[in-house]
Amino acid sequence: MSADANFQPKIVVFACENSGWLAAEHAASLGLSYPERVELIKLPCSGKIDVIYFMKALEKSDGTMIMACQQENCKFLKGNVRAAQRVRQTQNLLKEIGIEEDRVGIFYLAANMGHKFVEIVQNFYDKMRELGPNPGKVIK
Amino acid sequence: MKAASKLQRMCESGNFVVTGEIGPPKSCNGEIVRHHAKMLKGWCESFNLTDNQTAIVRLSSIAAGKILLEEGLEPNIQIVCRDRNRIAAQSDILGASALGMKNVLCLSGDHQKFGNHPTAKNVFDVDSIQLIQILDGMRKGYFANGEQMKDEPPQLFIGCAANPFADPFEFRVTRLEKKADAGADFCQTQCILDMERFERWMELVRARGLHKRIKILGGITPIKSVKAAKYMKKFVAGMMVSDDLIERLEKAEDVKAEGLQIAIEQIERLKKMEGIAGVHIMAIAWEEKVPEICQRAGLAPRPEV
Amino acid sequence: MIIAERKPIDEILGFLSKHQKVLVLGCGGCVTVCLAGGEKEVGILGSELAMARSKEGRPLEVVQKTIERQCDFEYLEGIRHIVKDVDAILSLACGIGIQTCAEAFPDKIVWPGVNTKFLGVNLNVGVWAERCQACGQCVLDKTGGICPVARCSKSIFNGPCGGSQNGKCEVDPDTDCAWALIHDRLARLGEVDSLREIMAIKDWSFSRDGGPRKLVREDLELESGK
Amino acid sequence: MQKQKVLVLGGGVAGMTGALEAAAKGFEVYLVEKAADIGGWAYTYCCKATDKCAKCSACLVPQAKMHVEKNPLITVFCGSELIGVSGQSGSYRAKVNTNEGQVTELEVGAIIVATGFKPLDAARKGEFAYDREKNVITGLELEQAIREKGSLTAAYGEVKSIGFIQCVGSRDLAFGNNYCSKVCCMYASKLAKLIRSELTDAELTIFYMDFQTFGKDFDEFIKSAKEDDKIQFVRGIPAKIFGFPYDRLTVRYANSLTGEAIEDKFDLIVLSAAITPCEDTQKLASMLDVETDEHGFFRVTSLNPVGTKQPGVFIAGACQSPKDIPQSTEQAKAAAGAAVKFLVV
Amino acid sequence: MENNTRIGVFFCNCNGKITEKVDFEPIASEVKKLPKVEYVRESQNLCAHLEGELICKEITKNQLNRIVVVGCASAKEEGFFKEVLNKAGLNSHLLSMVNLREECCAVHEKSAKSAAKALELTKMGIARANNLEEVSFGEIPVNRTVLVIGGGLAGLETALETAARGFKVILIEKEDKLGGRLARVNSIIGVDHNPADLLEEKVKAVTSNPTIDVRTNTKLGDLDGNIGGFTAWFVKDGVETSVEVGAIVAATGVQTIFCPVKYGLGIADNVIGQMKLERLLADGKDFTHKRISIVIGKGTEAFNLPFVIAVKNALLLRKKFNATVNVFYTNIKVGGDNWEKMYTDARGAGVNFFKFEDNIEIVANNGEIIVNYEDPFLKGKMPGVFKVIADYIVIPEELVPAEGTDELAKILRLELGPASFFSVDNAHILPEMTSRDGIYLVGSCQSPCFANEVEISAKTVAEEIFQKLDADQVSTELTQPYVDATKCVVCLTCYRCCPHGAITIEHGEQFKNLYFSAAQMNPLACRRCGICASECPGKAIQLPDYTDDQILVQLEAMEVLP
Repeated sequence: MSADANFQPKIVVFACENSGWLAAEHAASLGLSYPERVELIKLPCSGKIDVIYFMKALEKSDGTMIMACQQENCKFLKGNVRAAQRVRQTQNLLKEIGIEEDRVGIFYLAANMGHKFVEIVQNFYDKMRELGPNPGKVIK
Repeated sequence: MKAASKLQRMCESGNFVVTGEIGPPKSCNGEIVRHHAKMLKGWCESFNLTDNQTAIVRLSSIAAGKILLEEGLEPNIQIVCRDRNRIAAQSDILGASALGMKNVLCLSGDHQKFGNHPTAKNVFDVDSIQLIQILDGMRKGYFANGEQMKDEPPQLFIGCAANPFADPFEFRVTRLEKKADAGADFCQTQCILDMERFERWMELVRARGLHKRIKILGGITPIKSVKAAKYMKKFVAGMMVSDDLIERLEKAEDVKAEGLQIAIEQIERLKKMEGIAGVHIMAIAWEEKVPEICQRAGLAPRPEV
Repeated sequence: MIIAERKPIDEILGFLSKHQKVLVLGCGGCVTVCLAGGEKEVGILGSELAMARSKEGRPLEVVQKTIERQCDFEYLEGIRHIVKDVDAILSLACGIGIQTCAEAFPDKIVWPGVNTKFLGVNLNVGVWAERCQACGQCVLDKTGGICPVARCSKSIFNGPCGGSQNGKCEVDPDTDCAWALIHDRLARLGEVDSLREIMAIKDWSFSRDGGPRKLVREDLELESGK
Repeated sequence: MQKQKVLVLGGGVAGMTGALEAAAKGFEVYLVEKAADIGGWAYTYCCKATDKCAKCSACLVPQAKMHVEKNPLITVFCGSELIGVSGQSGSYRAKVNTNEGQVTELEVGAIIVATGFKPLDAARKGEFAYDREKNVITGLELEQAIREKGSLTAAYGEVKSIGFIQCVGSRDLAFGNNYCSKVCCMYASKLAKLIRSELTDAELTIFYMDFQTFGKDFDEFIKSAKEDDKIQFVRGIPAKIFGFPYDRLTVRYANSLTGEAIEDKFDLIVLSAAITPCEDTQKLASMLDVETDEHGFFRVTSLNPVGTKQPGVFIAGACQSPKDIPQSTEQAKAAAGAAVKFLVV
Repeated sequence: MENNTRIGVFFCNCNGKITEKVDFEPIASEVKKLPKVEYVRESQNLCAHLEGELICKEITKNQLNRIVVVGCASAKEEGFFKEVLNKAGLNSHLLSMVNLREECCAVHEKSAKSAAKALELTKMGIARANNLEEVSFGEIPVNRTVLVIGGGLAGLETALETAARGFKVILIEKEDKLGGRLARVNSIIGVDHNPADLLEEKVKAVTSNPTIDVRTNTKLGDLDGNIGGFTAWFVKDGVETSVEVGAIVAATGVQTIFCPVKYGLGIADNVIGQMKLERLLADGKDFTHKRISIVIGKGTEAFNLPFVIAVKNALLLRKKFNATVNVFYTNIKVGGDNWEKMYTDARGAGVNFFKFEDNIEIVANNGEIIVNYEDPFLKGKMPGVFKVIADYIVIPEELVPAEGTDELAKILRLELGPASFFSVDNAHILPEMTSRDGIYLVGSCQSPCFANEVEISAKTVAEEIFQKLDADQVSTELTQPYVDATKCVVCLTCYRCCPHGAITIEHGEQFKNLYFSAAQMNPLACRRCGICASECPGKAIQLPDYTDDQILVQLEAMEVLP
């Protein structure tokens, strides 16, 4: 799909420190690897994700996601539910302005799922490659 | 004081009253009204002319009433609060009266959402009970603002609707009472497709002695198909269709014949019910069956009063 | 409280098409509470507009600001220096705030960023419902504290109409029938008999129908008699 | 006055929780673990969430481990063993053989025993061919494989048909195990559900005696396992497993409804091996002078479910009876509380 | 201090693990160019003790007030560096960790790309450091009274356990006397004591304890506040009184619903439930040589309690009265403790167990009970309906939460979970915890449980409360979200969103806004998830260590490539 075969998307991963963050560490300890242009920002709970974080991330990158604890396993009960809500909200915003809504997503995993972490990141990366560069990036 | 319409005379005579209904067309073709008038002449005392029913634009009820008068039938003009404020309503009453129309039925009116102009602004300046009050005042010689008329007041026989099938159930009787208090002379009910509930309602009506203050005409609608019955049960607000009735239609070999038969049986039952002054037959898009129903229910010929 | 909702983005982008630098102006009053035009929404909309215009290849500079209330001239006065540098203002306040803003800055284009919907209540996070139509003459004394003007689809005073079933309105099955609510509440309070009286025809002249309204209380005016 | 110290034996879920609780109350804790690292069995379990969390609690164990390691009040002795105790409740001298081969003497006021369990050696059930067939594994092995390799396929290759056999040594008088291991029905069905989410077409069968699932929504879970995930539940434990045909397994079992003998082919058989007491339970019990029950688990007093006949020795976790992670955690909290209370009062 | 930010960047090559993939020099030289970066240093193994002392020295020498550690970010190391900062007299929250090891070195090969990433991660960490804020400790005065709701075994145990830890206890019971279901049973599973004796002993212990205030005929009417400072309103005979408590334990238990109609039976003396059987046994009713059929399962499957009780009573009836006992079951759920043994004992003693799936029919016939059922095991060989005649039938009772549980849940602001029992906070962490700190559950009100489980629960909860409220003043780090009152419009969004009920709206002159009010997060009840901060429409709420600035500057530090 992408015009440029060398295109390397940049991805901002917001990660709950109880799942995504620990899973990234687990992946590292298992010796797995994933693309370089994927960067993590730690949050105390996926419920801390804000639409504005996603939007600001997309001003800079090609795709962004929140990694949350498994459904019904949020340490704070409702964090991942609120996060899913905000992902939907962001997707609506993107749709409104004609940017692929798939550029933002929520993924659920547990602290001991290093493999899953890599799988999620790699799949998302591949998808962003297919979509090509984010047309909405704001270059100042 | 009250108008001497045929309908009024029949109501006061103690005879079992029959009224019918004609829906004006969605065009200016008066011949359609005339055609129905010819077909139904003599079978009922008076015929309701609906006022932009279900909020769909139609030939005006007063104009259709004029055609009926020309054909020798007595119109019963429906007037809804949705499209007129108190000024237009009074003006229309004066006009209808000038043309010789005496029966008026006051309704709130279906919400425009259900019609073909859902984005229209509605009026609802007054509600149906308040409109009855206004009309009652007019026939006494006063406008709604209290100003006395300089001339002869209009002669009006005022009707209203009652829906025993809407909620809250007990309050439905109170509402009829309010309408009687406001000055309504007669009332036509929503079509009865759940006789059991209707009877319970009538019990409450009788308990309050309302049947002595207002003439109650039970609404009769012959059902053409099972689908129609189910649709009404499910989708029409304020409508109840008993499961027995649906079952009976489902079992019937000839559904249409069964529908007519049910309507006839209902009329027979209403005839015997205390407090029922007559029936109002609403054969929606099935007007040609009204003579047969009247014939078979023993309502013909109509007595002269 | 006034309930508002952000306008569709296409409409807003249309307004702003000829501008290079706009001020997205939030309001700390009702629209913050109803999550339509507070600081957070200003941020989100600002970002969305910037992205949309980047995508079109015509970058837009967005200045963001939220003030206490846009329906007070004094608060607007405080941002005059910001306003002077922008092409236009996109106001996320209710219709009142937008107009006040336009009045305060006669030389600046002011665009509406929200649709002002109604006066209502917050039933739950993300759910609002209409409660008052500002008809100017309250009848809640007679209707058990439930307004037939704002909450009945037909605004009738002697309801419920024939479309009321199971406590729901015929117009929308998700809407409570206001008259069923009135009836039930008065029944609960043992006051249902009061509904047997016919409610009088309403004087709509206190409502919008009497022309734009204005309230003057001479006892409060700073320079009364002027 | 200097506070007494607490000795925790065992670094699994119960031991870690007990240590953390005591430390949270400001007590210095010695945690003695036989293995090379703390974490216990539960640390090796995989997450069983599919689209939703399966509430297996495995993810909590790394978190607990992290907190133990971070806690300055807890001193961990890995690869170490208690070899003797002297003194009495309130002032014990515990001899610990540490991993460097040294013997250290620790002075402690209270002891929390949380030595956990040992899975039954499945080879003892000869008919299941555990020691002969590589595709006959235990539930614990399956957990570890999924956790480390990421998926069933990654661990065992293409698998079309999997059988779970419950009650391997549990409720089995032949082994003297007149008790139910309590957790197997749940973990087996959770694992089956997890595998279903990976392999949509595989045949999954669970052979069971009685379904021991407890809790407010576990029945719903089983129902959905049966209906949504098409997991077959066969009542009756197979009689024999053969390594036949090549690379596959033949399982012979009786249809409990008709009584007729059936033989089915499987690629992988997972045995729910019984939870049994650790070998050294008896030795430890006599060292501490506490009682064990007829199955060899530590016995607690009738009205004090963490107490023993020694006022300073407390019991927590699966060394007392089979338990899942939350139950072990809960009992460990209570045990730590009782120990602290004992030391303070 | 804002104008005087001095950042120190410490690189750790993690004994070469990091530098084998990423070179520090180019990063260091880039970093040095950044404003406010005053000090850059690389070392072999930063988390060694000696290094800690060195960092301390460098902090003082260079007057550093923000520290960036570039290395790994495992929890252990973070704790270590926080201590180092403390020792150097810096607030431990002025630390920014860059996780180069796990995020870059361990997962990427050495390349220009990974070098670029390492630089960017470092820049992000430095940007965050620029925005770090101090967090202080607070002393929160707390009330050390525990309110226990319910006077059954769970309530009594909890009262005793908490009182033993030095708490004042108020025990309220809606009935006129203590005991709950304990007063109505014949024997307790897993407990040797006679229930009546046990109850007497416990009630005596509770009533004679001067720190336990027992109030019968009393209900909780309303509740305000949070852990350490609840105000509870009691209703007794229509009169309301209020008390201050620090923690609340719900021990309201279950009730059983006996519904013979469900089995096609009417009310009769020989149609009984397990509770009634317990009563009859306790009253000394003679069942000698009677024929008794017991049905278990069917609607009670979710819990093992009814199964174990049924097995217990079956064994007792068989042994004590030599009765003919037939048990009809769908599944035997006897997992745990020694119940399996009880089950095999029952079989051994001659109790008959019959399995059924769905087909069971019970008929009352002239004082006799006939059970017709189909045996699924025999279906193949001996198809047909079997008939068992009995003098008594014991049918399953449904276990539901005690009456008023839903009302209490509303007052406590807790959600009810499956089957309308109290929902526990993330069930698999600790069954006693609720979504609100300071409110706990003991006993069957969260799920029907056994006496020994109640004991553990009571102890665990007492321990939990003791941990939280161990003194009249609780010292805690004030990492809960703070509110910028000038931005707070008191819209209640946060109040409604908080899953832990930790937010209150406070009023006072100190809140400099139009309303003289603002939302405030209780530092003891708040669990620092930050949901409120991200919901706030006025952006008035910030979560320490994760403020919007701290997160957004990280994004700003990233480079945008087209």
